[in-house]
Amino acid sequence: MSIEIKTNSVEPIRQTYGHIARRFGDKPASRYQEASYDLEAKTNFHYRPLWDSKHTLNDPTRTAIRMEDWYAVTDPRQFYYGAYVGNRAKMQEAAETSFGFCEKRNLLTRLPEATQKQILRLLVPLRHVELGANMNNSKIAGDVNATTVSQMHIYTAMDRLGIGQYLSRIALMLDGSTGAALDESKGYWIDDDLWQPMRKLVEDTLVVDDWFELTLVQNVLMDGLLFPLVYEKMDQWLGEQDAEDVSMLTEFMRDWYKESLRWTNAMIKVVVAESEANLEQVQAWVDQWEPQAYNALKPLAEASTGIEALDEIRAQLSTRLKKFQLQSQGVSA
Amino acid sequence: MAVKSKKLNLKDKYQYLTRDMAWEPTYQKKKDIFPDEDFEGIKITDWSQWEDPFRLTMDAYWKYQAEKEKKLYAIFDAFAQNNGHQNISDARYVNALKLFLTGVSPLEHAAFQGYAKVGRQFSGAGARVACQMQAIDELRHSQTQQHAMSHYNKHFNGLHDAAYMHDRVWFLSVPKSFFDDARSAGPFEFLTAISFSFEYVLTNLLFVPFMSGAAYNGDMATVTFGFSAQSDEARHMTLGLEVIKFILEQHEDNVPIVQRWIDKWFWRGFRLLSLVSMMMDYMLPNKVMSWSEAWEVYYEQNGGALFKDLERYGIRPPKYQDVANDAKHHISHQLWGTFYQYSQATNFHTWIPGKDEMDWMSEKYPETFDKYYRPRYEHWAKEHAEGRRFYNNTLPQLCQVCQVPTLFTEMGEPTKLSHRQMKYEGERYHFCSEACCDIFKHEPEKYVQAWLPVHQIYQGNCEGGDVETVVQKYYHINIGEDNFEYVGSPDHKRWLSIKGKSSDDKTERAKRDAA
Amino acid sequence: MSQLVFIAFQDNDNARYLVEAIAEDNPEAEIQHQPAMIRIQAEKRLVINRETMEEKLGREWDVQEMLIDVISIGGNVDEDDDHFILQWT
Amino acid sequence: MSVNALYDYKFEPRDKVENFNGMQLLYVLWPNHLMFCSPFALLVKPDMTFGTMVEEILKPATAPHPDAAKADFLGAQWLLNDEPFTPDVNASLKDNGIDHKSMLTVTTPGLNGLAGAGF
Repeated sequence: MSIEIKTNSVEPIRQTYGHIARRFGDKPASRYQEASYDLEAKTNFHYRPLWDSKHTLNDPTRTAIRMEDWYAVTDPRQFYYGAYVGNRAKMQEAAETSFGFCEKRNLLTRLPEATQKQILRLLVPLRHVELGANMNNSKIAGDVNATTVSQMHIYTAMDRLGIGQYLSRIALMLDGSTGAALDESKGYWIDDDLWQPMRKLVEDTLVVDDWFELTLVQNVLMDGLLFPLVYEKMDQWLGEQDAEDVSMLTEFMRDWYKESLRWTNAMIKVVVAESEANLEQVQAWVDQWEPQAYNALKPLAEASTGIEALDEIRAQLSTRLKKFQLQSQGVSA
Repeated sequence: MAVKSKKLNLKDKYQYLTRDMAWEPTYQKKKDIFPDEDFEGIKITDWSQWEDPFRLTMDAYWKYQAEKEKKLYAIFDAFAQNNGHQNISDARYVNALKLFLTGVSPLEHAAFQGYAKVGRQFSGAGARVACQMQAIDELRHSQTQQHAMSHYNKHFNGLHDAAYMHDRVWFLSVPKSFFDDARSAGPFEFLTAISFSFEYVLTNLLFVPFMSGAAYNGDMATVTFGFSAQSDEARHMTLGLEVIKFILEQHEDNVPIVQRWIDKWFWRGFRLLSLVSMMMDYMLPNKVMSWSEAWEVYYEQNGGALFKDLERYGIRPPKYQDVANDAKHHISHQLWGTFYQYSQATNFHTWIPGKDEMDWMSEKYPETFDKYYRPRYEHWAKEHAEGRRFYNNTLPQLCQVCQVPTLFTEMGEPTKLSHRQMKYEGERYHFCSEACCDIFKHEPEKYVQAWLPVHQIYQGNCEGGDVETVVQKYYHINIGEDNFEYVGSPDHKRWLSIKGKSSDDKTERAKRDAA
Repeated sequence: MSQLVFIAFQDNDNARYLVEAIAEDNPEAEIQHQPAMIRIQAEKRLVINRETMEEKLGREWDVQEMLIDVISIGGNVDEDDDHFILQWT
Repeated sequence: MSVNALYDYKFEPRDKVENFNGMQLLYVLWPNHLMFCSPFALLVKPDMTFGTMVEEILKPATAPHPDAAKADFLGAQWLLNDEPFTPDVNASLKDNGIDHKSMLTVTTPGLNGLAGAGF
């Protein structure tokens, strides 16, 4: 018996796509690489958009930030779609267990009325902030022209919708799924003085046109103060009000925020390191928006954790930004 | 908390979990937050009438999509590990994948960008969320297609630079301009174009019979991504139908605007799919269903039922539908003949169909194949056998709108080209049909900008004046590897070697040439 | 003119139960087997009932689970906790 | 009709004659010879004579067709932009009234392609 080994037909004639090989050499590429680099159209666009007199489709000048190559901004998590949904499916499974546990044991409805009201007033209205974040990230995903960057933003857009849905479910748990608690909570968002600076800030971000400015404001400055304040400091504070079970229902948000720091940090780092002009532009935006984010959260901190907690977080944000040569008004900084 | 009132049903609960998160802004003007919503003339009086097309919250979305992805990647891994490319019906089949990766996959990415954009443009939160979900799905398709083809790219030519080619290669300006047209339009037109006309009315023709054909040709990787993508498509199609009904119900003034968009986008989609017609009839060595049969089932039958349903809104079937229905007997053959003669400038190979295939076409196209198309192949096969493989050495005239060469014939007159021309502001423009000319007349300011590849070559914008330089340098098509006739190509030789036949197997070649 | 609704599934194990359930609840539906897929069409209306599926599967079944195996549909969709309906009005 | 946009939407046509470096585009259709799938798109000098165009461009382009050897293009029936047209063989294209992106249709009586299929 002879064994015929047809090496010439089994051996690959190339290891990866040309556009990947031009960046990384012709060697086996990761799924992240093949899914993320140079997929979007770059040139020879046929028609100018009817809705924008200044730019072409996929126009890199939709932001004031200039990069030699936007693909220098990558995702440290290496999320392509499959990796992303796989990761989130695991997170949602854990969240589902917590929600099921809470519901079965009536852990929220057993809380004193006053505490329930605090949850509806101080925590649940954040679902509206999440919807704003969802809109902003969808806009960014539509405006960015490098897939490594745009995909991180569409994942974030969907995450924010999901977080808004988890917050809404807390209210549905409180009112036995009638929607009454959500109506009450939305009333606070619309009318309560406590929320007006935040609502104004969210509405102000919805008219920001420069997508990089928007990702900085939304995903770095606002989130950088809001998530630690609400899901760490306020979480502890709620625990002190005997509402520590709420903590189970916001675990997703804590895990999510910790993870999101990885890509937001990586993005800011690369962008400001690119040029002096970028650094200056980002610094100008930090100067403009960071105090607004701080002021928008003040009433919430005052009504719950106390202002010191917010100041402490502000200092942490300042330390974080300092690593990228950016200055902000941290209290202790 | 005292709970008295009734529990929410699924629909209302979903509403609370999506659009109830929105609010009426007071610190910024609504007009400034949603500046793109009005200019198209579509009147929306009440966004709360929006019927959510599917009620998938993010937790369920992550769960189901992760399950789909797990299955899909398990098959990709198995396919690569087992060198699945060796088990396909014939290497000619891979040419369909080359066209798919360069022509279709970049559109999935464009759809991702387009839906992310409209996912922000509407003031109705229900519509925004539905669009965003489609945006991320489209990103999925763009990426899974790269992964599905990754293994083929290692073993065959022509798959190596899809997005780069999509921006430049002459025939790829057909799909590129189609999506550029939709993305440069306003949000309502975009949805009518892509969600309704393309996804609902036409994509079945691409994804259902063609993917079934992939299975029939032993390509498990493609059929799996195709069907897995199409499972998202079922949601997208639901969105497509809901959006049309919603716009039509909102205001009677919307009806004529939507009708014109349906006319335009049906036609543009039909022209785009002419590429798919030849993939089905010519590039699947094992054939499942002819293009004309697929057209009958997925357009005439399903589209017929759909447009009957829309009658109550005052919508009629697309203008020039009769021309498209008549063309089902011709376009796959006309397109294949075109690509056959321009194979020197494509990233895939062409060939003369074998005798069995021609007999199959005679059976499927009894009125047209033997009369009009078989003689072409017999003539070209003879020329090839005598050492004169036919290539057209001039460049073709392109339609100003669809950008396909002006190759189509008049309805009922299969030997007469259906060319049209007109003058606009002193410039001459040429079209493949009355329908494309109509589209131009409605929005001439848009179509005068078309980046027509043939004209761009002649203007000297493609790195060279001769076809060879353009093809090699500007298109990244490797001459002698990716292009020209299939018989004798490196792909062909490799395939023969995989199958244990010598590459100068005269019988194989003679058999084909005799056809 | 006839107005057909249709649904197509990947030809896999899940689909067998779906097809069985559909055949039972829609006796007039036509079931076509094509390479790697199963296509079902019916005049005007086609329904998938959760209850029938749960009987076939012997477990709880969420209507949205169907999304994993469906390839394509034609018709207006009406979906709630208990069924998935395709219809032309 | 005119485009509906958010602003005054007006852009230059991409294929104006100025963009062709002194040359112009010419399309030629030979009806009933669908072996050539569509009209030829040719880049020509406006001051090239009509006869030169036929000899140096049209004849080589049509050469692969068996009818080409038999075709008397100069004695054939011509249309210019769908209107009857009698070319002056010795005059330039420009002087023949053939402007940028014009289309010539040349019918060669008795030559109707192969197999009775207009091919």
